[in-house]
Amino acid sequence: MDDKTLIARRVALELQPGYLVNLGIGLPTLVASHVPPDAHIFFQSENGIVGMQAVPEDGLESEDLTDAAGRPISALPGAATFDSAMSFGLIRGGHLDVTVLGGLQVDNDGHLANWMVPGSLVPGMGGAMDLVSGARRVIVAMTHTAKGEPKIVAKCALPLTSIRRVDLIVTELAVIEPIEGGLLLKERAPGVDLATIEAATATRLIICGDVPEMPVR
Amino acid sequence: MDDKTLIARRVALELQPGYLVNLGIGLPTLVASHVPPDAHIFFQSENGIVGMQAVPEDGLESEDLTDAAGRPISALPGAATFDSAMSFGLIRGGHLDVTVLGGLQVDNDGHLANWMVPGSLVPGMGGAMDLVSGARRVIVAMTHTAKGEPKIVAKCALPLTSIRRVDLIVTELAVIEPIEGGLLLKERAPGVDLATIEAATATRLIICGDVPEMPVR
Amino acid sequence: MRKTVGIEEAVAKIPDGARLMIGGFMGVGTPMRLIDEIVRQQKTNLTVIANDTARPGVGIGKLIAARLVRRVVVSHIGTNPETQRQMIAGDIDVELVPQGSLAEKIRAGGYGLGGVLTPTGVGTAVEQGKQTVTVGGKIFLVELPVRAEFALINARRADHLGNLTYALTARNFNPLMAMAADTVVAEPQEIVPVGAIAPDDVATPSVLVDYLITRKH
Amino acid sequence: MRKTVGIEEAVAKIPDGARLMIGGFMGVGTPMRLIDEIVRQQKTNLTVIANDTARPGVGIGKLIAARLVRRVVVSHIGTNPETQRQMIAGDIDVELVPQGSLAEKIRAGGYGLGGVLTPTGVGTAVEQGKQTVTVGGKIFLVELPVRAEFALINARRADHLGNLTYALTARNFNPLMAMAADTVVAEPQEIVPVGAIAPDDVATPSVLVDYLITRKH
Repeated sequence: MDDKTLIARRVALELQPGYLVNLGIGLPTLVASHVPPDAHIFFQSENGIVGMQAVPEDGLESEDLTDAAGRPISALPGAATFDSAMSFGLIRGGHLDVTVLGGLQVDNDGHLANWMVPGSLVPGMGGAMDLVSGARRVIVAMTHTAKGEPKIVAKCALPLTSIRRVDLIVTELAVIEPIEGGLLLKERAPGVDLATIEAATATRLIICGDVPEMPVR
Repeated sequence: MDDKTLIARRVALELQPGYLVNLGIGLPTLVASHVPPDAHIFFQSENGIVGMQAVPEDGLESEDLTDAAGRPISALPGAATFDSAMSFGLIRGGHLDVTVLGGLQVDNDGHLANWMVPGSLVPGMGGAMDLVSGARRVIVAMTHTAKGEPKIVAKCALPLTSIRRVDLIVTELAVIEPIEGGLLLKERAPGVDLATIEAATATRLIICGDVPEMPVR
Repeated sequence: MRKTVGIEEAVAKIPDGARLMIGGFMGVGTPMRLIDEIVRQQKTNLTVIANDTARPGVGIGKLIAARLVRRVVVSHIGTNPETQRQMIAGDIDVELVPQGSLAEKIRAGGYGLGGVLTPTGVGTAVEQGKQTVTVGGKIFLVELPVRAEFALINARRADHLGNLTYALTARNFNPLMAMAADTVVAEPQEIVPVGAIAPDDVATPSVLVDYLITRKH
Repeated sequence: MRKTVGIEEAVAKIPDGARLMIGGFMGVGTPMRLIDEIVRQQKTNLTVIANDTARPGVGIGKLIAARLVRRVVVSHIGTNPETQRQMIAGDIDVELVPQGSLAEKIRAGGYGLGGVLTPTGVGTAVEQGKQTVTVGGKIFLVELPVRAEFALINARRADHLGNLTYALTARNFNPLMAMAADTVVAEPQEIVPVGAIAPDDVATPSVLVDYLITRKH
């Protein structure tokens, strides 16, 4: 199993029946493929739909139905579409149970940076700031390092997406829960030892007793 | 022609083709009957419709289609219905060309009081405060006096509906335009002389040259 | 995931002293069966947030007549003399809110906004106790969000998932309230299979609805 | 009262230097014929308020590529490298706004609000230069209203009066923008007779639409 699949599978376990979930562009999008079809999870896309689904086959695309990246999607029976204000009302108003977002950095305070790299990359925040500020639960799904550099750091050097503490970080090495006072190491990936995780992390991790392996479905 | 019919007919002349118009409960409601059927005026009701119309005959009422007073109405072809937030977005956002409201008092500053009489009548403001604050043009349609007491006064004794200056006052005696510095007497009712108007008014009226009679269709 | 519930069971979930939003405008779009059942179960000491208290014997007027309501937050009580009598007797607290501000306050509660800035009420009795903010030299009132423990919603149709549509002017406050309460109970006039309501026709997405009242007990 | 207009005539009304809102999300729900005609007529020095600048060669991306845009107010430019290049070269000003805040700012512009209080962006770069208001001990940003001279709207259907419907995720910012501009130009995919769109299905009431683009010149 490659890193991204591992991350997506582990995140999928966080999603419970009846949940309204928004998956960010990139890695988080993969999560949808690892949710059982009978899980009764509603995926929202911030461009205005609850009940999005992958297009079943070529030739069934509609130019009026895409995800937030502009890629064709389909809709489940019982889907609903609406304008951007309503879409972000669902997000900001606490109706969204979970958002899964990619990250450039997460720090000791659980602060996420994922929308710009000053001087090089200025894509813009899109819906990320609203998602992190408003969702009931924020899960960051990202690789543990980028080009060998740790992405979990003591203090974000990059501009923050929100000052709200995220709820969970899932990487190919570990599951980490930001808590009052620091980052709690909850799980390690199958076959990965603590030293490997600590070596790839640029801040101290809180470790309480035994750290179990990730359950992965 | 009775007083109320005179007022309604005169107000109707203020409504131009294509206008979006909200008529308050009571006297203002009569205005709709005096607008030519081909006038292309859209009447809004704040409970959520543009394109309201009188019910054509008994037995055609719908319990899901009423005006703001809860009375059955009908809808023109091309009517639109929407929620209360959108309805007041039309009102507050400057999309409403004219609102016609009843009044308890209007004063020298063009301030309207029409929602409560402390110690006796506390009906509430309903949509009146939003209508006066938001409509492009506010027309007060009211009798000139109540039980012999002038309703046009130097300073409202009753609580104000808004500090926005209303645009026109139409009574059975006169048409008055609040301007910077006072109340300009624009027209007198057919057969009514200036002395009669001034005697029924508890503040000074500005009179510039000849005051013509109201045109009434 | 099952949302359908009998009317008795639904109302049994409401404790005495609960804070309820109730849809409707002069009784139009008010969930009548829920009202009747609240009266039957004699829920007391209620706070009701709604456009109005309708008329005696109609909609919310039944709750007033049964003396179950301790406090109302409404835009007017002028059509229900019983509400006025109880207010004067000190048996019911009445908070009057301009109708458009009420719509925005409820929306803000459901959309996760800290409030909205509105020109409505500036310089009037409504300003009392409120923050003001100056934007571009113009003064606005800060109207704060409102939420409730329960929203009681009248809908034209629901599908089995809980997607809702509304009819004509019976829509009014219902879709706003469906966003702004901890528990949303919908009383549809008709329940149809999933897919019978097209995504574009859904006014309230199913994820917002907690309980759906079935036709029978 | 006649609103229908050919595409050339509609675009001819837009002056160089105009401030435009353009519906759409990554090109979906963007009025494509209007975009093409703006390029053909070489309107220059435009300000564009929109969700994004789509991709090179798609929707608003065509305006960017033709170098007709001096300033954009968008939630992201990450999908259009050409926008980023022009930004770095100093040829285009980019104001990045969180997507949910952008939706509320446009809505506030159309709904006559002085602004909204949002938690999104507090403590981030987005806070710079903005008022904050504390409500119940929590800090919110005051996001100010946005308006434009023209809103260019893509609709699924229009009736002859100008009532509009939208399709699936092509709705997005279109209905919000249709409230927030001095002149609203709608490009419907289909025009149908009055009455063919039921009142409950109208998303944008006809009174908001100034011009309706016909199928041919």
